[in-house]
Amino acid sequence: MSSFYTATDHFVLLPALLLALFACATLLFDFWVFPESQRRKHLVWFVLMGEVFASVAYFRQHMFLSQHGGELQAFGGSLVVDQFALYFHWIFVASTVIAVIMSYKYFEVRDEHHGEYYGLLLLAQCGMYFLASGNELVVLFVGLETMALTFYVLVGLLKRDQRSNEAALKYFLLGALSSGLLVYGFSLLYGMSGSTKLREIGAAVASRDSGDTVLFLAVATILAGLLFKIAAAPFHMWAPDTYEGAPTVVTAYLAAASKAASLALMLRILLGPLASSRDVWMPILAGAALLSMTIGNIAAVTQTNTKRLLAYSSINHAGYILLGIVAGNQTGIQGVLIYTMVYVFMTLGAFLVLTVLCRDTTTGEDINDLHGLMRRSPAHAIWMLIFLLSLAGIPPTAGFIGKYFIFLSLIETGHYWLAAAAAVYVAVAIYYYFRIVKSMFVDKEETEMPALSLSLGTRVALAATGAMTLGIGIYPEPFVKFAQQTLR
Amino acid sequence: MLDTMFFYMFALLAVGGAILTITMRSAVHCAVSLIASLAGVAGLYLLQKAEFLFAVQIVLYIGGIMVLFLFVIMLVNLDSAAKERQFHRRWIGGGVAAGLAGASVLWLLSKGAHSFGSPAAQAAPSQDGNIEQLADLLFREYLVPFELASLLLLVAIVGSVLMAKKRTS
Amino acid sequence: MLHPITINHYLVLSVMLLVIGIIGMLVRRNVVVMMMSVELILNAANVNLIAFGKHLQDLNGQIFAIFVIVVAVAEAAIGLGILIALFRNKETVQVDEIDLLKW
Amino acid sequence: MGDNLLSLILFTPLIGVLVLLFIPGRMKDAVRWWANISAVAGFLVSLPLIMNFDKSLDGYQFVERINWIPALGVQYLIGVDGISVLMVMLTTFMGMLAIFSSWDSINDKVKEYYAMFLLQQVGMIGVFISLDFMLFYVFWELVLVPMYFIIGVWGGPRKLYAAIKFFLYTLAGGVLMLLGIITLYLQHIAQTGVATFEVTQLMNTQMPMWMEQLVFWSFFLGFAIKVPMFPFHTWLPDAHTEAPTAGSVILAAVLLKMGAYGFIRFSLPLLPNASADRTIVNVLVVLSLIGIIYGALVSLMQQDWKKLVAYSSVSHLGFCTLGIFALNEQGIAGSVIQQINHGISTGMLFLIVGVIYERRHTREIKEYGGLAHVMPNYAIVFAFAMLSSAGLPLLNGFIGEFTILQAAFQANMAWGAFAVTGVIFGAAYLLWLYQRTMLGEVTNEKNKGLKDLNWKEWAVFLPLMAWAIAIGVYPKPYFDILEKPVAAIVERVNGPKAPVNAAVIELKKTEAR
Repeated sequence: MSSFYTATDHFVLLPALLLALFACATLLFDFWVFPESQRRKHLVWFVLMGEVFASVAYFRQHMFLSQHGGELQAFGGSLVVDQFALYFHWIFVASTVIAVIMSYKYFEVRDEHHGEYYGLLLLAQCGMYFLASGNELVVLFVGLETMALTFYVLVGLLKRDQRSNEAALKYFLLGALSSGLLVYGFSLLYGMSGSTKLREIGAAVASRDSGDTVLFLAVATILAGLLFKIAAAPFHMWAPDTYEGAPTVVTAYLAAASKAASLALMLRILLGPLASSRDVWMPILAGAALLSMTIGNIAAVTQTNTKRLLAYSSINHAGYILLGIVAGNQTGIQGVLIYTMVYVFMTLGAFLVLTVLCRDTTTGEDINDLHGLMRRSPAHAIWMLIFLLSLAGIPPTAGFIGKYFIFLSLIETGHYWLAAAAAVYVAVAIYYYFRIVKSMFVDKEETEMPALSLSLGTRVALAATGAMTLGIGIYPEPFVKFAQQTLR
Repeated sequence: MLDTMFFYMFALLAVGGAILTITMRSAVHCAVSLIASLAGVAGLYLLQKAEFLFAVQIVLYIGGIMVLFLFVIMLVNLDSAAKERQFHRRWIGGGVAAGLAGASVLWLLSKGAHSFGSPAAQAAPSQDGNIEQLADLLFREYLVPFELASLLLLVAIVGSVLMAKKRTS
Repeated sequence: MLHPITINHYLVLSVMLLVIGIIGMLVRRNVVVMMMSVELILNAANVNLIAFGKHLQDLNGQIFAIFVIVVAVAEAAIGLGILIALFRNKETVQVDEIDLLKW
Repeated sequence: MGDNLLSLILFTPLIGVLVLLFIPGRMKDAVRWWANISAVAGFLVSLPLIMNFDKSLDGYQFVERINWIPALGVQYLIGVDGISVLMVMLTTFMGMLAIFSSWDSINDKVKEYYAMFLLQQVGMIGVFISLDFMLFYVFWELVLVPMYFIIGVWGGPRKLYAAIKFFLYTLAGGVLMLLGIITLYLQHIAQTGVATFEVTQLMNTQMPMWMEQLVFWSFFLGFAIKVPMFPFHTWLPDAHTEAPTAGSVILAAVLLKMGAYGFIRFSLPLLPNASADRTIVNVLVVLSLIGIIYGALVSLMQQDWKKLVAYSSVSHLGFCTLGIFALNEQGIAGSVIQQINHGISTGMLFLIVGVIYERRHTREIKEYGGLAHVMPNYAIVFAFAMLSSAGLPLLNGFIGEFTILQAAFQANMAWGAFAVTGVIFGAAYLLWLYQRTMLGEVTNEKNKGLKDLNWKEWAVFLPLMAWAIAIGVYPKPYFDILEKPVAAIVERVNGPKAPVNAAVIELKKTEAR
């Protein structure tokens, strides 16, 4: 091993290498080995195999960390593996696996199946790896762009559907703007410290007083970029359009994994180099959180497209997650982590049910398409109910545990009014979630629809997301412990 | 003194080109203005002894990206677009908001700029070794992002092909 | 008469580019021009990076700038690809005519 | 079995649901049979509870404790005292009757209906036996979803509006209550370093008065919306009117009691200083009195039979909260007994409306008249229910109302005086209702051929009537069983109090573990 690629470096980088390797191989396989469309399902297995390999690598890191504690730095501190990073890596693995499983059938039905899709999914996850593990501005930025570019393409994957084209374009334009703002903020951070390593930046930032204007500008532009990525108000405009236009499986993956990855980035930066300027960003985040909950809830009430409705609800969830960061103590960050995990599973689950509805005759996106689902397919209706209850935060589902921690941290830090507002919005949210419930359980379908048949993959994905949503809710102990361990 | 003059020259080119970019009617003209602006920025790099960046800016940005833009402009035939209204109906609001934001940002920076103290007492990089040092840094310290950039470009290639190719079946 | 050029000059220049870029994003209807505005914003960041690098006698800024340019290339490629895909379906590049979704 | 009796009671309906899921939905009779068997089993397993309950003991009995989520300090901690025993019995008994009463009236989505009903039983029993506040909260919210469906799917014409209104109101109250719970929990950690939601431990928490009041109001929102107390009652008439008969019965008989129970079990013992605070007591009593009189007056003006009964609930529950905030032993004991009475009487009244609604599909009072000639048995049952609800001596309603009035007079003459007017109005609207529907000549042709009660309906009414008489004639066992827990609560509220820290207790930065 040469001096600039040590065994530690290899150990840390291995999961990303594997993901990239399998991504390239998937692309090649699509091109050389399985060019015929009916063989495409082998690609799914190939991706899953890649995930298994990556998981083994993650698991070894996990074991190493739990034995030795602390963190592993590689490449002179550019990459770091700690419990925090691993926590998010596991989330990425889980959501990618579920997304892959649910994708095959969906794209077949939409008759827009591209083998490149699977390679791109892995590449996106690769970008996410660097978002969670990167400890250096350039790595973070390029990682973020790798993920974002992949998503621009994935959103536009239904090339014959104008809505998909539009969604991709809008996402791209606003995403590029936000990346520009983010990198502008990064450049100021670099200017303040002369380094791109987060640790050194942290020292430089800490030496400035909190009224420093350049610091403020840096914080503002970086926050603008980050809030954009997690679809928090006032930078949420892209979310409803993009969620609606994108293929539903991509919407699910975008809503779940991309948001989790962006949150990892956000936490890394806010709790790392910018931790000392908390007074600067905390009020901004509190305002953004309130605005997100308000806009998300109010706009969701009138939506007739389920995907749009869930998009606004995800804006609302971004608000709750931000509140955890606003509280900012141990409990709050723990709450953010748990909320993120919970959010990933329930969101994937809810979109999964929507993809199942997608058939030749209907896209399953209009809220009326859910009519009579209870009669057509009780299992789906009940799973969807559980996901919606969880999204609303009703015990004993996982969503409650997430919200509980947010409330706990807010009260612990004395933000009573924020807590009260967040609590009232729980009740508002139930109103539009239960519009979906009403559509499924009460309304009758206009024309008799056949019962839904299920592929094995969908069954597995549904069972997995459902089990997690219920499991975290009923017995949260191991998950809470996991999150606590992450922060130690 | 010469440096100062050159700075103002290039800065004028950069800002003027930028303003023209967002105001010109025809997309081709916009692209040409953007090239001018980028060239101005490239000149600024040269002024600051960032020769490699200067080269990259010219070759990659002006040579690569802008050609891509021009290519697409030709491909999608924007002639009709040039005849239409160029600005949003809400452009005044947007412009004013952005202008205000810019003014406040300028003010912020002018207040805070003093905080960048004197340059660190560090050995100035030898003039001729700039690119060597850069390469050294790039392949040692920035090995990870360098490799990651290859993935980024892979995504770009696959993605743009996927997006732009015609459906065959 | 002319002051020596300091870091502040560069910062002001970069802010001007940034604001022009943002204005371009907000007010233009033509998607291609909006993409060009993004390039302006990225250049603003680059001007910053180079100026800081020079000021601090540090090469990291230049490296960062190189990566920003690489990202700009990739972004442009993807964005134009998406634009072509859209143009195939709908013969317009005016952003407010792209209105199937509510925006 | 003795050690896990409460768990058995709690989970019997759940087992019923799980088995029910495997019965094909089109075998409606099998579903009905199984649901009824589960409900009867649920009642039977609860019988040993009351038989083995030792009323001479202080504290909680049949306690079970399992560490559920140690990371949060949440335990699966259940147990009963005299108050909860009565509520559990009421729940299992009324649940059984309500489920039986839906045998003929529900023909659509039968399986889902019974599943929801049994699930709701689990939630309600859980609420009454939880000794861990978070566990309590989980059950509290768990009740909402089945009730939403019962109203929203099987309800009347405006069912969806009523269902979502019910859900929104109670959920909003519930979540705000959660904030209060968390505040209390954090204070407890700050003072003792122990993270727990165990109610008896939380009692040791001392808070500055302002904070205690804040927590009290947050609890108040949760409980008062559920009861419902006066300004928060607007969801109740809608929900009651639109719900199917059995849903109304359960809603009136058990669900509303969760709010009053919450006041007795949590607000008073956990926040004794705030609960005894003059302003707070006055506000609550005034709201109760307004509820009593307003509910009665509005009942007088109703054209809709079921709505009338619904508003009478507002009035009756006003008595319950009045009793609680008289803050003496008679008041609280009377309140608990009145809750049971209200469950029996109002449950019967809703069933009576249900009987006629099934035959005629209208609830307009003016559609009826002279039914006593057509359906004599029905008229007798109705008369019985009406008298029980109006508080005729020797029937159950009398005991509760009388005790509460006594307590109110004891606490403050004016309160008692106002409450008495409520009793009078109560008698008025019920008698007038009876006169308009049962007495006189049969005015409407459609009513001529109505069938009298069938055996299934008798089977529902008879146990209720028996229980009503039993309470009315011999209420002593109820007072006996309530004596110890009520005394403890009153002692806690009125007794010598531990000094309250005047200084603000800083919330320590704590970790939930």
